[in-house]
Amino acid sequence: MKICVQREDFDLNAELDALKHKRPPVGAIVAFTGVVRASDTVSSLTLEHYPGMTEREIARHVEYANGRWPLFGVTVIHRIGELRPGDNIVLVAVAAEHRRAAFEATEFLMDYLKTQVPFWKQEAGQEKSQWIEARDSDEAALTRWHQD
Amino acid sequence: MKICVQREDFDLNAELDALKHKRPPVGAIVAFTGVVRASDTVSSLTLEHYPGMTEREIARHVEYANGRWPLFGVTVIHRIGELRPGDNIVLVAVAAEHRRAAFEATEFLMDYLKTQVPFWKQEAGQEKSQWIEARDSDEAALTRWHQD
Amino acid sequence: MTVLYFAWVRQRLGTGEEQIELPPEIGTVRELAEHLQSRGGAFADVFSEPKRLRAAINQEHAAWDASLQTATEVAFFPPVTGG
Amino acid sequence: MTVLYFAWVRQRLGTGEEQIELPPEIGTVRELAEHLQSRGGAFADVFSEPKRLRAAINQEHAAWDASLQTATEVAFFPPVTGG
Repeated sequence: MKICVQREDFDLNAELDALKHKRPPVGAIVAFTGVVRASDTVSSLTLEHYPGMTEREIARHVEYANGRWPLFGVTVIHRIGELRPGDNIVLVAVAAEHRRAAFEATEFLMDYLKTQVPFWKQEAGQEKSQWIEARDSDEAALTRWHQD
Repeated sequence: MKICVQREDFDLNAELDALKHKRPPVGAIVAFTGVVRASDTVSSLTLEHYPGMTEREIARHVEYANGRWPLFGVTVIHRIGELRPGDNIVLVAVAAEHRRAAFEATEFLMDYLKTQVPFWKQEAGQEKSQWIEARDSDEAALTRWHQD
Repeated sequence: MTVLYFAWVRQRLGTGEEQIELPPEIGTVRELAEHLQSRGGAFADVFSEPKRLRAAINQEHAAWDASLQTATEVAFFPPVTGG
Repeated sequence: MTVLYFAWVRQRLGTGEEQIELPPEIGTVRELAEHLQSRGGAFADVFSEPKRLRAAINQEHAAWDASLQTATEVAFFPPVTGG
């Protein structure tokens, strides 16, 4: 498991290469990339986080995913600081033998990253800044992962 | 939509960059990469296809996905010829405003690529070659996409 | 009409493509397969198990009882294994 | 005990971190929030709407009635918006 909270961008080719060479042999890699949406009214996005808790929370969800699906490798990179439209925000990449486990675990990790891991986004427009509100639909997405 | 059947490898960074700059503004990109599994008994994998039908079939499924989900861009690259363990086989990358549509469309396209698009894999071992058999589980995966 | 063969079908028949003058009594994919099977040898082998084969007409998947009326290109191949 | 504030909570309070000597009658997150609210000013504002806030104890999510018995670090923040 690789977990990074960083200001720098990430290199998808390099991250996938690293996942590919995990044992046992990888056949499928799913990578989710979140991007700052371009907009006429937003000039930048600033990401704040809770150092320490962020990494712990991510690790907790990755460990859970490792127990639930047969995964060979997981990489989570989340950027912080000031980002521009088109910039990468987050990478969740999961390697497995077959695609289904990789798809499910990536979606699971994104759903928990959106709702449980202490990051906050502030949008800066030309005149003022505002904190982005949490979306109810993100919270609702969690129910599909609840097991009996 | 970008559809390529090619011998050359692909560059994930470049493909994601191209998808990012689609309009309307992209917020989520899901990329599936299929990889030749390393194995003690397999030294290479050769991919054969049905030129013409392959591209038509992929385009047909991408068009269907575009009608079913709000997608901003789709890239499908499938390699042919002789590949080695660890080599990339296929990339399906889907850009959308939000993650759910991108995840579903990528999984949909992979499920149809596995079962409908005319590619065939032959494994070469140290002594002999054999054609890979279709997996029943791939065929079964299609049922989740059937609508009433 | 062009008939194409792929993967192990191509390998076992020893050819990937042939031109066929369709006898007038052949109207469906199944009838074409039976006609090819009647040649004997590798063709008899390959077409004796139609369950292991798939077909396409003019580069679109076709059922075994699909009509060949508009067919200019027919292909026989195993279930696909790409992706 | 260390108390941390993030995002608009931090901004409106004008501070991200403070050390608090916990009065003995405060046993839960809710009681700590009420204690902070009683300071008035920006604290009264921010803590008047507990539904808009989340809390963590020792870097783990905590419910509003969680005990502070083992707490060395408590944080208040809005619902998260990362990813």
